[in-house]
Amino acid sequence: MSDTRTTPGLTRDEMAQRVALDIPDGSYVNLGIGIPERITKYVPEGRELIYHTENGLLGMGPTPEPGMGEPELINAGKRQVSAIPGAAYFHHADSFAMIRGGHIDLCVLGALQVSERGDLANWSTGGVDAIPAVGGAMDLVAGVKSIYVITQHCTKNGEPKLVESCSYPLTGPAVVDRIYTDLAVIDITAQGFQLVELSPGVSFAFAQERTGATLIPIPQDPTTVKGE
Amino acid sequence: MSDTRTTPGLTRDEMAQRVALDIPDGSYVNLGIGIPERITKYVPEGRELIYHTENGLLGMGPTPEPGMGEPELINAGKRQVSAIPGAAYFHHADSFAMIRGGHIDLCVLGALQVSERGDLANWSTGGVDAIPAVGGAMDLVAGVKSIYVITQHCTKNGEPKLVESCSYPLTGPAVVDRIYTDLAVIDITAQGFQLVELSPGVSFAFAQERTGATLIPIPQDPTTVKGE
Amino acid sequence: MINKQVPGAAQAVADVFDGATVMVGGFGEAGSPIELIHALIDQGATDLTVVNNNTGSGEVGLAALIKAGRVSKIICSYPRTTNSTVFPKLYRSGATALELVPQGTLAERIRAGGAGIPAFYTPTSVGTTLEEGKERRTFNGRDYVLEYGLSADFALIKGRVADRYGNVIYNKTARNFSPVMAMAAATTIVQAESLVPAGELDPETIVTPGIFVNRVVMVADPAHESALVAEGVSYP
Amino acid sequence: MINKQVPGAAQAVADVFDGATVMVGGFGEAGSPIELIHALIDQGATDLTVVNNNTGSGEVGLAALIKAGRVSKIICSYPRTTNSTVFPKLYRSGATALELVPQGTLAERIRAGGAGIPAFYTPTSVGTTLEEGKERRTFNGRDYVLEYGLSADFALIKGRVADRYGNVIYNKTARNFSPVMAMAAATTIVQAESLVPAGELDPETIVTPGIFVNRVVMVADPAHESALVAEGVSYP
Repeated sequence: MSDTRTTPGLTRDEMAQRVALDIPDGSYVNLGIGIPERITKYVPEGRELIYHTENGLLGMGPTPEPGMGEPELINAGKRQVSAIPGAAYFHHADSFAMIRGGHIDLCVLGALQVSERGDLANWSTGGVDAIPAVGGAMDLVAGVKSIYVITQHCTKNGEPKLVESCSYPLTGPAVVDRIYTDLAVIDITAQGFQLVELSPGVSFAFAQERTGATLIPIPQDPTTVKGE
Repeated sequence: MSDTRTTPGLTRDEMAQRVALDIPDGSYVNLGIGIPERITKYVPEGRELIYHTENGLLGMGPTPEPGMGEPELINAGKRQVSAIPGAAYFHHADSFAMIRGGHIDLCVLGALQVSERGDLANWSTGGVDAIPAVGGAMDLVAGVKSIYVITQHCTKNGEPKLVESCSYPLTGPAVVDRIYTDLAVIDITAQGFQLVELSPGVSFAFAQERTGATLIPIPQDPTTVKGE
Repeated sequence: MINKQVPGAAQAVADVFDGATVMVGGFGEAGSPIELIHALIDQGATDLTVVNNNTGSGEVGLAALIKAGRVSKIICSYPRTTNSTVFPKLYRSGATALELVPQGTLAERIRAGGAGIPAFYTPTSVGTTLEEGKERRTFNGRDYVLEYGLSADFALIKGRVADRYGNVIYNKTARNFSPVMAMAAATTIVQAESLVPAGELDPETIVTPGIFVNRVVMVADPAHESALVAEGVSYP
Repeated sequence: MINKQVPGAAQAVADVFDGATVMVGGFGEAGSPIELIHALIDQGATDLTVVNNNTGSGEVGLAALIKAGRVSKIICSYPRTTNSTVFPKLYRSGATALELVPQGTLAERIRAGGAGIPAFYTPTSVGTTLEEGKERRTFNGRDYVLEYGLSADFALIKGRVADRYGNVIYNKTARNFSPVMAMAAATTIVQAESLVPAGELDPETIVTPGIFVNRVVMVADPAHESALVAEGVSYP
């Protein structure tokens, strides 16, 4: 992906930083490939998160210096990583027992589309000639306690990714809890897309225009805002 | 149990020794509590058997010298044991994956009754006031490749334990492959109790009299005898 | 910083509530978290459903919890053991209910509970009285019964070494049910003989990763049930 | 005496037959038993059903086996990887069939196959196109689908250290699917970087107990897929 962004709004790194603010100390976190991986750089001082990678490591550490990595110490994206002191290795069935069994607190994933009821589409564009490839995405959304999506508000062509109903094949129905985009932070509620926060310089109208379903404005009384 | 035995016939140790002759080199074996445990003493020279105990040890070794045991190294009968070089410890779900998954070659168990179709009753006399206790017996008979029973041919009161149909609650239906008693070795076949061998000094009539179902005589042509 | 260590067994079990389901590690005395169980007796929670392979022995540990009248139901495979005298009386009087589960089914149900598997099929118990009330289904010509995952509010576990993240290794056959129970409980409490700095346990050899553990308490020299029984100890 | 060591990779895979189902350990290149796969290419067995998380990369290892036309079906979660160029062509031509299984369901199906569990329920894939053709059932108000255990005729596994009993330990995230595949195959073949005398591996730390392993072959300095791909190697 190029670093094109909808102006105004957050950069990808700012989006990752915004998500990092909301993750409580001590959380067990699984980060999807791409923008979610940037979150590790922005965890606030004093918080310790434990990163799970579904290929069998709890306590994933930073990317090693060039040339210092090992081909048998990789993450789910098949990139070389490291392990922190206190890490543990385990096999795939145990790893997905952690996921399916509800032991991971939070998973942050990218998205093709999110519907106002929290349906997520992020594994396939449904193209006839495409090679279908699902990986662990369906397991993660079915098993992890909270699912956050981090995504550009619109596609490169300006199409909304937040929609009434997903046109792409679902990864899971009604699984997303919260969406972080370049333009806003949005909760999935029984009423639909509940706006929690607008990025600096973004107006409600601007965000609504770029959303494929109704955005519910931030309530006037700030104490009723659902958030961390 | 006292060491009363039906005369003529094998002693308990001779029965265990007879079973030991039939266990191929390299077998993974689970031995029930009681007489089956004596089998380890009689494994012929040059054969190596690996003993599994369902509480999480493969490569169980001999009973330690008095005072040398450890309270946290025990077998399924909760007696202190040892571990051979090359042993492995694992948890209960993995241990019963070995059993249920058909990875154990042979289990030798005691019996209250065995029916001519191979039903085994060895966990409960069905008494109204008895505390029911099944342990791993039902898992073993359902999962292990071959089930051998080692038992006195009759109860202390002279009642046959090999019967047309078990009156006690079953451990499993049609699970027994072979029975070793003080009087005989008997295979379970589609036709019923197929006599394989009579103990020294035991006549067919003597064994049949003490069996609660038809004993099929040893075929005249020894090449048709099913056995190891 | 993550630090799951709590100062003592009393604090570790302080929030066990009346009516809770409590998994207790151990097979016979091996792996029995006696000090945590005694702390639970002191704490007073009652009407507990206990999951353990057995029912304890003598009048210490699990048997003492049962004797104290705190256990309304026990889920186990083998409630009859040498020196197991407490449970039979309460069972016959109807004070303690029993759900008898074959040992391998018990282990697998607990693993399923921890792994997000609501139900599975197993051949164990088909054609026996323990099949009663269960659904039977045929796969590839063989019969199986449907069994359900088993979860708990708390698990009390005995480990050998732990660290602040809750990583645990065990001692020999004291491992038994503990790793799957740690997975299946909402709150898993571990007593360990020693606590080491994070990173001291080899990540290749950790049996229970810290994600399954909520609290760790050091009990440097845990009692052995058989020794207490031999001494005639009765707790409290 | 039990000794599962065989002298070379060729002998280790000699009896893999046409039409066999072969589980191949590894997640990407980590844990991929390249030398065993190359021996299988040399051996010639064809019409194989392969179970692996991916479809290999470049033209070595699993990708080379696929390219050689030996794989009629692949069961995997993610057939699309950087440098995975062989499979797409064969898939689009219809020469190689694909059964796409979510990764956690794949791991659990393999474990079930090894543990004697014919089927289980999982929430994964409910409400998606991958649910099609599966039974749905509700437990405690939530929907699950029925999935079946997966077994194989052979498993090809890469370990770090093994002994004559077939006990195996692994290297970091190269462990991945291998321990459950070792359980699920009728014949499990392990290549290990070193073979040690029985008893040298700590019994507390063995990941795959020998009961799950049939043959062990030493491959002291195994190739790394990414290095071969970078060098442009094409096997054979």
